[in-house]
Amino acid sequence: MSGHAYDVAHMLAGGLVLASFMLLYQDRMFALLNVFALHALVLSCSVAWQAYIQDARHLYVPALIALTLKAIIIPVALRRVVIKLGIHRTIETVVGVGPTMLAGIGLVGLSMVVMLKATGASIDPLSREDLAFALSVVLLGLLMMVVRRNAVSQIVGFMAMENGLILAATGAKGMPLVVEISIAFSVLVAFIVIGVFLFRIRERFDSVDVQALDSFRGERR
Amino acid sequence: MELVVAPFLQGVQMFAVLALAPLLLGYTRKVKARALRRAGPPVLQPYRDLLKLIRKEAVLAHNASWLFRTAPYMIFATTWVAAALVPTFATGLSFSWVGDLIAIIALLGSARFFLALAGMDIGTSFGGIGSSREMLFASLAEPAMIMIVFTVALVAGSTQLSSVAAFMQDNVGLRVSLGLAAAALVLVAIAENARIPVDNPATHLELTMVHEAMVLEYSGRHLAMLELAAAVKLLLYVSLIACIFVPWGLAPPGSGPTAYATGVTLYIGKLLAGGFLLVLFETSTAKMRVFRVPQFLGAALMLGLLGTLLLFVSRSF
Amino acid sequence: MSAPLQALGLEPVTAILLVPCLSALLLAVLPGYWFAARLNVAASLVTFLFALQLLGQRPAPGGYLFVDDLNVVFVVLATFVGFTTSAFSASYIAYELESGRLTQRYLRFYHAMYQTLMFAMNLALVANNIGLMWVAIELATLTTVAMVGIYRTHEALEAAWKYFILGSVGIALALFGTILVYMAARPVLGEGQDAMVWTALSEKAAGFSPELLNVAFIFLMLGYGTKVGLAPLHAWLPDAHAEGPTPISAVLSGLLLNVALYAVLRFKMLLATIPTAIPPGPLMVTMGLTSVVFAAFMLFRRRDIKRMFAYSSIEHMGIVTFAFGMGGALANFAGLLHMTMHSLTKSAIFFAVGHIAQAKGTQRLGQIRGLTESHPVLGWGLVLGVIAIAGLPPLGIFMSEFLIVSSTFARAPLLAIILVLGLLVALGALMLRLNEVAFGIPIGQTAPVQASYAPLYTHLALVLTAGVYLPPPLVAWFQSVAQLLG
Amino acid sequence: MQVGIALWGAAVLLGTAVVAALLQRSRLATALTYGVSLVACLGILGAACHYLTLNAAPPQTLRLPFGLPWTGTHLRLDALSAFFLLVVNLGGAGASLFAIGHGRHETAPGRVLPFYPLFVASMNLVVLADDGFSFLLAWEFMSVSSWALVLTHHHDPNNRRAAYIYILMASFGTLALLLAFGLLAGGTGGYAFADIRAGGGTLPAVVLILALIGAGSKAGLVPLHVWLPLAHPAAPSHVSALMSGVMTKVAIYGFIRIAFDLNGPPAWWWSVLLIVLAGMTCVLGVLSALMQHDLKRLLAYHTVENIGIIFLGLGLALAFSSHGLPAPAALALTAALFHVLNHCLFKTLLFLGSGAVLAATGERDMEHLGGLIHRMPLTAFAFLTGCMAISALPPLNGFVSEWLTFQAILLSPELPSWALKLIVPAVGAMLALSAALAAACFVKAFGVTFLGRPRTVAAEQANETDPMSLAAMLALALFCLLAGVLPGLCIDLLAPVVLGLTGARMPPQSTLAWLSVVPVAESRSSYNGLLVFLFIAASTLITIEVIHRFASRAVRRGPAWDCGFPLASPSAQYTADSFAQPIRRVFGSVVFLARERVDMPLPGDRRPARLSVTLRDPLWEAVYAPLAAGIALAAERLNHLQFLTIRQYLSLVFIVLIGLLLVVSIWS
Repeated sequence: MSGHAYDVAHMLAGGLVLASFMLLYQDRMFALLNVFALHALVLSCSVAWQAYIQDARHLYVPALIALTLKAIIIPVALRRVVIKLGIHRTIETVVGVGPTMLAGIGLVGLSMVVMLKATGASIDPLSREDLAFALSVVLLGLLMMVVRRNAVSQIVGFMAMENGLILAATGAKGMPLVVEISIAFSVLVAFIVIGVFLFRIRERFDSVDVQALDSFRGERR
Repeated sequence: MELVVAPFLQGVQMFAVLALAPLLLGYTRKVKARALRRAGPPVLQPYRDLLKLIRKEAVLAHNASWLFRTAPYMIFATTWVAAALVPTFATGLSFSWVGDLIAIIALLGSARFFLALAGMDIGTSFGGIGSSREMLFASLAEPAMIMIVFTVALVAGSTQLSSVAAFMQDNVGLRVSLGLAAAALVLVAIAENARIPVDNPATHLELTMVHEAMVLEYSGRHLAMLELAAAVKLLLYVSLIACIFVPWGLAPPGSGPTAYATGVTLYIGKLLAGGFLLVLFETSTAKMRVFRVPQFLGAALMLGLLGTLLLFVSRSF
Repeated sequence: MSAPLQALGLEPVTAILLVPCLSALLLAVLPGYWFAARLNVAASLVTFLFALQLLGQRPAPGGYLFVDDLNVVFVVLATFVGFTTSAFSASYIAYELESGRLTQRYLRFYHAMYQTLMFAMNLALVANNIGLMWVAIELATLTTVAMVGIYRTHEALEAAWKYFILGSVGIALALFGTILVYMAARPVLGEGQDAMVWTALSEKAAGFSPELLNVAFIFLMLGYGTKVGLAPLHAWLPDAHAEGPTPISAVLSGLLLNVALYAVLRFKMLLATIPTAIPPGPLMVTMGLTSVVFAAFMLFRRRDIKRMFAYSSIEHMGIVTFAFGMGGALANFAGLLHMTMHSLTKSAIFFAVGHIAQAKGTQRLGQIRGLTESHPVLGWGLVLGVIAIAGLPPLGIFMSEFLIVSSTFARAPLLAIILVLGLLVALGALMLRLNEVAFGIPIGQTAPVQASYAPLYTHLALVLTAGVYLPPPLVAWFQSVAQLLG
Repeated sequence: MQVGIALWGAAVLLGTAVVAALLQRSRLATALTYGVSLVACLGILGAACHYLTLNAAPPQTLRLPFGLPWTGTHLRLDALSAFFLLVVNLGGAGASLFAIGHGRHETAPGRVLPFYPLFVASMNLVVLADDGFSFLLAWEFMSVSSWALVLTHHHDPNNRRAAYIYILMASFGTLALLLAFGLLAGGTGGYAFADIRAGGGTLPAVVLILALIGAGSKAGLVPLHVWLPLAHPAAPSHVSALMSGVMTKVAIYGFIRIAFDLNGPPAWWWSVLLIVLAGMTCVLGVLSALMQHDLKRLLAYHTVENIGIIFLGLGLALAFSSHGLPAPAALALTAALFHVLNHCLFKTLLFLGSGAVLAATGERDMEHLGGLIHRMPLTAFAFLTGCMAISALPPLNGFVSEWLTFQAILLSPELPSWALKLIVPAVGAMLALSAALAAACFVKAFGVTFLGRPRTVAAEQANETDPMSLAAMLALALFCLLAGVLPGLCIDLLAPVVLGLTGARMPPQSTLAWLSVVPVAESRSSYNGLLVFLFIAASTLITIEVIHRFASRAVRRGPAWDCGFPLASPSAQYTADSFAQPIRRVFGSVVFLARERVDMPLPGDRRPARLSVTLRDPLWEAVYAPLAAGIALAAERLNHLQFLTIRQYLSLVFIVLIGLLLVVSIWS
């Protein structure tokens, strides 16, 4: 394939990793949501680009989903939720931002090592890079879920993780069922956001703070 | 000829022990009295006592059970059988193989078992005291006895008293372990026969008595049986010591009448000597507290065990 | 009754998917408890009968569906337990309705979800495409999440939420693994469909890049292992079992865990065919042993009867994973047997526990005493079940544990000793609770509950039979599968 | 084909269990269940005896399509299993006959009747099994069924605790045996004993230790005996009789089968292990028994003691055969097996007797009994016989086997190894000590329970038990006497068993004059139970006759003399505790850390003086309590993992993932 095609794809994937770092960096709820919207936007671009260079039409669908659902609807919905449920706007962290950043860098390094070591010459360089970036995005998302207390930021972390997966899926040339999978995932996310929050939790609790959620944890002592 | 003589000799042996037992008792009492500068009862007094008791009617407590009535006879019988198995004046009698030394000890154990039960039958507290203490002493005396058996058996290569005696006669040798065994056996004999310092056959001081406490409720012929059994037991132990440690003069099987005659005379001599030594020991010591007795018997047990172990060690050189 | 349906020209494979799917739709719109429950049972029965036909004739593997010796074991087991559970659920839900814990509205939802779950699990089992399998398992997760939260109590919602979050993360990891497998397969099988089809993968596996498959297996093991409930990924399992409706606990323990395990096994087989790759066995053995020992100790402090048996499920899935990790004909056979026996026994236990909880009005162990006296049939059923699950003869689990332990001890004594200690501790905990719950002077409500004992005792009878006598065809079948697993 | 008969017997028993479970409530059930069990036991008994008597009969095998698929269920009847079948069903028949009458006192028949036949059947199957799986299946099923029987009277928390500890220890033992079979069979899964004999397992030493743990925990070998004195008394009396008299023997069988038959050639130090443990077991068992005043618990502790005696014989046999001395090994093994038979007889008898007492008075505590010999003379007679037998008093059977054990000990100088030379006599002393203490203990048991004056109303109004129970007890008593009087026959019966296991046998006895017993040579030692019995009987009768004929036979009843004191109230009699007090002072203060505290009020103070005794079990405190505490602690610590937040659970997953990725990245 032509060089610049590769460069653009590479840049977009790298941009996604960058966006993940920005997610980790945020400490305000709304800012977090904005950055997530950006994250989704970058993803949709990268997916679209993949669709273009692989000229696989069906890949535009996930790009579209990413754009509409993740970049627009969900951030807005979450914003509504935050306002409606009166969740306090700061993000409580377990580990400070600085250490989190360092850990994130470590994770990126790890994923690079693992992936570049694992994928021999058998696979074309683009997918290799893509895979490496995707893995780091996934790990960063997981890290986010681990080091942030609020339910909202956990969900954002989960969705970031899932973006990484979509990136990997689309990066894997000619992988079937990508569309189905991305749809399934969107269902999952929608389930989280709408189902759990507004429909169920709202009936019982005033806050969706995870602390309040798992106050019971099986057998209360 | 053999078929007649052998059972005859066995019978002689059986009735000899029965006849001699009260005599030994009377003899020891006499000697003891003399040693204490008393006149003392005549030597034949025990016979008189037994006859008198036998003629008297037996008085039983209201709640005496069948066990209480049969026990004296069982005790007497077992003791008697045990005594009949110990070679007195001759070895290898026709029924000597019926039981070995361990069996003899066990027979005495049965006698003790019944005695202790009889002590508990009426439900008096004295009986209980007696039985409980008797069993305590027994629980130490019997292992000591078994250890002695081990020592002897390992030296003589047999638990069969006749063979032991024969072996001892032929190859005499002063062995440390045998000495220890002898000492242990003496201690056990004293305890088993309820002599001073373990128990006082002549007292009815409630809290000190053991044997007397168990037979407290007995009277008449039952008491006579028990007394006789006690006497036979004493005789048994003396002749046991004699036949193991001073086996000389025992007539081997199938020897002539002269041998038997010498056997008998020597045997009586041994009895007299044994009784005399016993008295000597008794008069020279004082009765000890009940809870000193376990130490006394523990010493016996230790001696026996030591003897056995020494033997095992020396064997392997 | 399956013959006429056969006449309709339904392939059994499609049938076991179609029947639950349609009945789910039907149940979603059907009002009224009585008919819905009957239909639920009937549908499950039909599915089971079709599954039985798979034993006889195997359709040729298609692009999306296929049936081979391995997954037919799982399918038959799943459909059977699904059927008995639906029978149990009929009487259980009736009581819930009376006691007002469930409303008609949620009931419809419940039945629809039940069949959807059946559909999802069957799909996951017969899927010939790793992507399809992933989708199916995700669907199964979503449905169970919905059902766990159905009581909408504080605890139920919290359990559902925990299950949901952990499950989704697991799913995500599994997906990444799946993608990696595709990447590994693509150079050999070319782009597109083929590179995700089991039959193709297993043929060509030797050519795949081992390093990539290693990484993939890690993600798959963690992803699907979360659903299997292996420690330390187990956290969702106890609460989900404890707070959901008991039929769902039975299905979870009896089926869903197996389905996830099936996925792990498939990928293990894939990896095992490559000599240069890091062998998958040790990882499975480690996680299995960890789960056994961990769950064994966790059993002691339990206060909720359903949560206790949930932990026991963790223990047993650990044993099964351990056995498959050890590999070899004997261990694999034992693993299959153990998995089957555990499904039957554990669901039986949950049948008993469900009615017990209804009869006593509580799930707290401290408030249940002397069941064999107050409710003899249920009580002795529970006693039998616990004896079976504790691995005491003459019930089936004794045989499988005998095989696992003795075959392991000859190969890796240390592992066997750890396993044995774990088993002993678990037995100690279970029997301790059983002593209190089943015996002693009864306390609390002693009113009889109208319960359906048939499913409970059917399972127990099967387990008992298997403990002393395994029919030769079954043995031959399992042995061939064990060979397949390598 | 005797093995077939045995199998059918077991099958009948299993069927009976089902029937009993169905019609548990009806009055008919009791008679039916126990009646059928009795018949089945007698049938198997007959088959076993027949097999043993046609000497050197080839082993009979049978293969059923059950159990482990590719192995199947192998059954085998050889001399060893035939002998143990005899033991099992002798006890089983006795208990069943007893239960026909005793069963109607049962308050919860529904919890006994279904499990009793299962229990008996499983014990038979253990003895018949010829492959590892069926063996362990039957073995553990034996535990489970008896566990259910221990829970019969489950309202009492002590019984529940006993049952719990029992099933735990039993499973521990079973798992040990499981590992042992794993070693014996190897990885290939050749579990049939035939294959094992052919293949010869690996690591025989480990196998032996595992077998010792497994069988020892079932038989009650110190320090694995803790469950036994709790569980045996908790069950209904006829079940206790089976558990103590028979089940422990089945455990012994398991050990013999593995150690002498399946396992590789023995090493000498195994026997050291066995002998030392056996000695400890003897002394500790009998001392603990002396401290009890619960009749059934006392008996249970005596089971521990007798297991020690049996294991001593086995240890000696191992020692001799490991040094290539088959003849002494045969003697030791014969002693052990003979004691197995004897203990089965008299322990069953004694437990049945305690059951009769329990049924008549509702009391197990000796301190509430007394004077029963007047109300229940026949029971008393049978019980007395049992007491004499277990106290190893001639002319009864207990003495013979202990005598043989002593004879085997006396052969130990032939052993070359040093350790054994020193240990064996010491253990011999322990054996003698325990024998003497046993006598003391049974004087206490019989004296306090049956003699003296009744201490409670219950004891005062007791009535003799029903004829069935009496028949059972008297029959067993008769067997005790016969086995003691005709030991030669029993020894010859054992000859094929011993020959099969040690390659040698004791010289044939039944041909000797007067049926006397000569272990090695007549010059060395001999014993003739028959003549001893005849002499004692004859001299007793003659003396009685003579005295009654020629002297007086007059009897007068009067108040007890008691040194002239008026007879105090029955509570002033010697109690069980006071009887044991001297022995407690001598031994207990060391072994049980016994402490006596006397609280003597000052003069003028009216309150009663009090003596309180505290006994502790060092073994429990040293081993079991810390173990339980450790497990509890671990559970407590781990339990925190139930209470983490979702985020923390996620971090667990995260950490595992990262860890594994790191492993892969550094894996070369």
